[in-house]
Amino acid sequence: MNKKINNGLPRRLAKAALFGAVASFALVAGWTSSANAADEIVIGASLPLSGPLAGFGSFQQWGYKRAIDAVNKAGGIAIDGKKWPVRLIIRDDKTDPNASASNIETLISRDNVTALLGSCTPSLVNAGALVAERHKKPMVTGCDPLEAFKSVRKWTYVWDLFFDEPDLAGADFKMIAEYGIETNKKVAILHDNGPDGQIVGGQIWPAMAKAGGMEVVENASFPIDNTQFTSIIAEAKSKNAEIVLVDSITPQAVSIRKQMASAGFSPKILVIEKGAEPVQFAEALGKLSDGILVGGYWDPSFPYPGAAQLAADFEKETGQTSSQHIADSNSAAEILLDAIAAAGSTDPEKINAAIAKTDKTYVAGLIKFDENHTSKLPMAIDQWQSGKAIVVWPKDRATGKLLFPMPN
Amino acid sequence: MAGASRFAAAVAIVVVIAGLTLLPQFSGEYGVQIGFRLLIYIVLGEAWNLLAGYCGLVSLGTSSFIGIGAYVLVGVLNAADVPISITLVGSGLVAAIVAFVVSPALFRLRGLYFTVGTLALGEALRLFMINASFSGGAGGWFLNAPSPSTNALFYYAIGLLAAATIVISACTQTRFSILLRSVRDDEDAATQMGVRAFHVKLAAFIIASFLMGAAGGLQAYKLGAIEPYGMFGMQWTIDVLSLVIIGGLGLRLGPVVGAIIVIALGEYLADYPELHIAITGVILIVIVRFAPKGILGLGLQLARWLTAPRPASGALRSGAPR
Amino acid sequence: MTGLHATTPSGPSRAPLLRTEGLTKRYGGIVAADAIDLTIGLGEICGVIGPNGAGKSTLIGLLGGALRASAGRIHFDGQDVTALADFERARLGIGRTYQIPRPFLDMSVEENLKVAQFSLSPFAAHTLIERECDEILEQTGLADVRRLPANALPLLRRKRLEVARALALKPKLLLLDEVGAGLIESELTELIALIKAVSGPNRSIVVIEHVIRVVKECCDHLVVLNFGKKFAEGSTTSVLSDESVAAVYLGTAHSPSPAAAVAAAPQSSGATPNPESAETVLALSEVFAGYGQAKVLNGVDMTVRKGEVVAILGANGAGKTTLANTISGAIKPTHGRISIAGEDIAGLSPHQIARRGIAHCMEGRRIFTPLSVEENLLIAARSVDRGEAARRLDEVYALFPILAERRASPGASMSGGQQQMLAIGRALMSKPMLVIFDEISLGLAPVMMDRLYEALLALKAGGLTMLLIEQDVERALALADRAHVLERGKFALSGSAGAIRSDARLRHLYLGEAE
Amino acid sequence: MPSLDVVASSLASGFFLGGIYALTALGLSLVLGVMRLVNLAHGEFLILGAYAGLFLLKWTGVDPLAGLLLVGLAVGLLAYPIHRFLLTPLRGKGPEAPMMTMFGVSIIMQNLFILLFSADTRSIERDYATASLSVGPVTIAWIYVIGFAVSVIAIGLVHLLVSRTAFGRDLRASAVDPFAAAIVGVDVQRVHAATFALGAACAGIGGTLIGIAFSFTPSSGATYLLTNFAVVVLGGMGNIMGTLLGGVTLGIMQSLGGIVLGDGYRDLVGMVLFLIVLAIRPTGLLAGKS
Repeated sequence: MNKKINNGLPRRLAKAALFGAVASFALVAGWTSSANAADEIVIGASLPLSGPLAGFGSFQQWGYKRAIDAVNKAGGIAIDGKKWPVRLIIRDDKTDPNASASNIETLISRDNVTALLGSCTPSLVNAGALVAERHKKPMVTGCDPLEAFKSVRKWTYVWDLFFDEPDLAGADFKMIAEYGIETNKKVAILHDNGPDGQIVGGQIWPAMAKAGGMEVVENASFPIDNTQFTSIIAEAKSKNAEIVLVDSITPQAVSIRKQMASAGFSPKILVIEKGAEPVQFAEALGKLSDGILVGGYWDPSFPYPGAAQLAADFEKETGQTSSQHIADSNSAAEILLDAIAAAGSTDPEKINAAIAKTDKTYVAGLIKFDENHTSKLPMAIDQWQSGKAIVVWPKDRATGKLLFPMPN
Repeated sequence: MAGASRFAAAVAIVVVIAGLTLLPQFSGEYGVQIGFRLLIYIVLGEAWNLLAGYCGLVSLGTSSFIGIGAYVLVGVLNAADVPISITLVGSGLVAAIVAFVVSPALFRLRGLYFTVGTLALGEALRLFMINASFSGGAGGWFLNAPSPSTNALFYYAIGLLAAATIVISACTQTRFSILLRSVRDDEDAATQMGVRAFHVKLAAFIIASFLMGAAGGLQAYKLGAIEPYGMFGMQWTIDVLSLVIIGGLGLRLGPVVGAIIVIALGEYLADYPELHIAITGVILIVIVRFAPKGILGLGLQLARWLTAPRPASGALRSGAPR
Repeated sequence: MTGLHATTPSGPSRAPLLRTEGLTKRYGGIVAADAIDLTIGLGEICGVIGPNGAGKSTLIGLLGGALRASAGRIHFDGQDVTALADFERARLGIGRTYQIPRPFLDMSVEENLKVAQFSLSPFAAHTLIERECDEILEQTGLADVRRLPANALPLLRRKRLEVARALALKPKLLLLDEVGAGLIESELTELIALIKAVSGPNRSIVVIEHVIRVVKECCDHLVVLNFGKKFAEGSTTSVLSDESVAAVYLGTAHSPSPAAAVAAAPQSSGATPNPESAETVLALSEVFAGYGQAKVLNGVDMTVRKGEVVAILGANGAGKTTLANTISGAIKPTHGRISIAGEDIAGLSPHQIARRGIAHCMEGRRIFTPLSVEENLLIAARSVDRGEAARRLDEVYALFPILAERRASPGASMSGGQQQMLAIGRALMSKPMLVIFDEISLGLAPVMMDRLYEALLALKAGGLTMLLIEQDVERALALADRAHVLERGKFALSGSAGAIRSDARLRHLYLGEAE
Repeated sequence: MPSLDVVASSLASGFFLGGIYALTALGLSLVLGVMRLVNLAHGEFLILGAYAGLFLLKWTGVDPLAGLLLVGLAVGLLAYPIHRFLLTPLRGKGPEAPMMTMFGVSIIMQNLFILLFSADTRSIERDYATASLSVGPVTIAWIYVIGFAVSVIAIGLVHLLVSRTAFGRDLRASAVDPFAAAIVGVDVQRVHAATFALGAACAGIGGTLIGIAFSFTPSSGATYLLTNFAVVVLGGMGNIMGTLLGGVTLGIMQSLGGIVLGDGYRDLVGMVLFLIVLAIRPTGLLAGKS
């Protein structure tokens, strides 16, 4: 019996190898042939629909879909005098940059997408954007802070509309100065070591604090899966910092706020960038969210066309509270669709050239790309008050009064 | 007889690899991309299969070596103008050196403890890379070198697979395989037979780590941007382990079958984000339950059953008890 | 512990191959080997005997390198090997076997040998390797199964494979750890022939053995260990005839007229009143069972009536333990019917069968080492109230007082014989209708066997129904009312104990042609 | 160098938090020790417990601390069929098959969480979760102290259950020799299923405490799984009181790491400690007596 195994094994291996090769060729051929129906514009996106960033992905998915649905309702995009419907293909990247890259590859090579929309956060956006760049497919994205985006390379086919980290970081100090807020000028900075956290917390905040005549008494960084902040909070408390600036993702933001409270530490000003932005932050914290400041680049109250309607539609359709991410994602998709229409072609070069010429106020604000392929969304500062995000700065856009100092 | 079959197998493998090099001519860009992913996964799967299937070292530290390879490649290419093939060897070498350095501690552990130890190693390395400043922390590194074409990547991957096939065949089709399996079956008894178990395990560990490092390097070369969450992520470890288990643990071609299935599944399911990856979970459970030797094992069993000479009129002939 | 017995200086005039000085192994506070001095000459066959827990296997471990000595030195072939690892010693020419064979189960017999060959000389010519392999397989009688996977071999063949594997190292010193345990007379004859065949002027052999016949026929020189110390040493005949050795180790069973056995025989026939009319406890009809492809039981029919003691005899691999495991539900029969007190037990799992009144005192004792003695006992007294459990405990403690003494100690701390008592006690705790005793004397010193059989005799007198699986024909037949002899999964011979004992076919079937 | 009260507060926090770690790790340890199962879905059971606590509060208004037993019961009841239908059929097939199955379960559970509860970050909002306790220079969170007390009680109860009861006897016997246990009448599969459910229940209770003290998302389980592995290895697999000691050791060492190197290095310190202990005492810090 074993004799048979011993001598038959290589032969069977050979057979199996051949079988495997044939099967894989067949599979590849099958996929490759699954081409698109003609007369259709295909737009692809890879989004984090599962994994830690699934929350962002669902907002973006809604924003992208809404723009495409609107165009299709209007009959599609005119190319060579004929209206072409638009099809959006979304793939899940499981919050994994490797998957984000391979999703974009598949969208380009199998689905023959005309153009692409981005994912969320630098690592996911960049991984996909580099593939788009290599294959010369235009991609418009939001959700990637501009400095982190620019630091990757000089882009040719990828365009980013979002806030700029110095703007975000500077807004807090501007507000403090403008409102004449009195503190002991001691600042503690707690930031994660993701790309944007490093830029905002590691570089810009300390520099701006110094420029504003403040003393940075602590600057601590932590990885994004850290759950314990007791040491750094105790440190900030013992240094008597009255201004605490945090840059972290939502789960950590919630933990940090709770741990500050349980350490008996309550600064006068608490800014939590990034993590304090979604409504789930306030829901998770309840009363503890009161008075927390967070930079925002959008609010339904902003004077942009369709802003209020966008948020209202989202809340009606999904039954959830809206997020500013629906604005940049919706705008990114609209910019791309407008550019295709303007180019009157599915040729990537022509579309790319049309994107470059964008100069229009979308629901997220005025979009005009600079030579770095970025378009800055102006910053505002929101404050959580009784579970609602109130715009408290700049003054001309404020929807409520600043609560100061932060309630205990 | 055995020699002839072995020759046939070698010829078949050469033919398959040669055939693969022609793939870009026939399939479109997409085929080449899938091919690249497939090749990377096959190499990783074969390396892990050498460890777990032949040597009994069930490691959950795969991602460590992939990550190391990735960082070495980007670091080297950013620092100097080195040919990519040499850089890939460097990725593998550094991974192998790390394997060598940690082996005295890891090999003190047996069975489950080894598994848990490798898991800790992977996590510790990831946490270190997230915090370390030289490697850009969580932000990682960008590759400055121009990005390669898909076809070029594919050819590098074929080269890597060819190297892996030669090395792994050298381990599994020779006398060394007997030593490997003796350590897998009963390490104590093997040492009492004079087997230098530590060296045997070390050899397998170093070879596997080299291949994982090189594969990680190639993946980084493709991505152009690396950071610790992606390159040192558990996802690699889990993917590689699943593909070997799905394909057939300890079977020479198990990883090949497993990689095809895992890639195919991943591709199809990514199109149906509503189903998410839950289906992957279900499939994994079903395969583990009903195909303990993987899909390949099931296939071989089926083939044996189909080709087995069955007595035409068994009732007349057989007095054998059932 | 009795002072060192008169030790004749070790006989051999040959140059010593192995010499130990003060070899000691401690586990925490326990001294398993206590300053053992041993000298083994080249070409000598040295026997090591002693009660369980005397440190025999520890000695093998220390010599082979699996265990590190706490103190003392080992010189081998003119070299101090104390600090060398096991594989290094193996490469120098120390080959060992395991008491319970540990072949590489998924590898063929041939490959099992090649592990040693390739590890010694990875680049030796193919033809040379094959020739050596052929020789060893021929010598150990494994040539016909060379391509079978080791897991298909029965116990005797596995023991031969252990020896063959060790021989593949071309050892100068061969350490044989209880290779005779569990073998019947005819198999022992083959084994002795094998040991003699592999010995030679350039090879020394250490035989650790309970089976006195092996030691007697093979060894020139004998060492007796007791409590980790060398108790006696000398030529085989002088040591075996020594009275103090008999007292600590040999016991009475091997004296010319085994008192216990003789006394038991007449009682046994009288103790079962009217067996034909007593109710049936266990019935097997046409039972087939096995492991995967390998059919081990080929149609077993048997009944056991209340109060009866039935012995199952047979060579190794005949299916004795498989029969026991099939009855207790660990193996599902592929065909046939098993019923307990009239109820068909098809489809029941082992714990359900246990609850129907079958207790199984397993081969190899299988006590729960981290549980205390009392917990080991109580676990088998299921769904009874405290009072009843305490009553049963008292009964077991009365039978084995040592268990009462050590009731709070973990099972791991008990010696082999004590563990066997515990296993017997555990089987009794469920107040079973029937107890299966599987090889309870295996691997025990003769004195301990006597002790256990006395206990069984007492149980029999108390009316316990027993199925006795035993390789020791004399003891089994002395106790049993009826006996069956298994051969290739079928009963070749059945009848009353007395009739079986005097049946000429028994000698033929069981002892083989050797006698 | 941070001031003395920072150091003292950190160490005290580490100590008490370590107790919570121990409870969350207990299930992993039991299942590993008794069933030789690497339960890769352990983190998800923990998160399931956190959700159970959250919705208990939301829907019924019952304080999760008062409802801990209920949470444990719910998670245990949900875990039981997983063992019965997914793991029981795999017995005797080596350690990889059940490990992979549990990995599949973890993927499915994570996605079910997203489906049912959305990917939002959640936290169980209680006043005592944010109250601080000051003793001299030491300030620690009340919830750590409460969590520690709950954990010690729970671990103590499990210890009594395993060391004193008939079930515990069956459990220990099944752990060393399942075959022999079955032969003496123990229904090993039921013992395993009960152990599995018990482990999940402990994880669920620990998860509720985590949910009160910190925040959680559907994918938070993995982080805790790794911390728990470190605790298990420090304490020895299947060693109940060892788990408590392992948890406290890890908590204190992480705090030390946090103080000396910064909070970013907390988990790294834990992992490195874990590796060192493995390398020195492969069976765990406290094992080796058996």
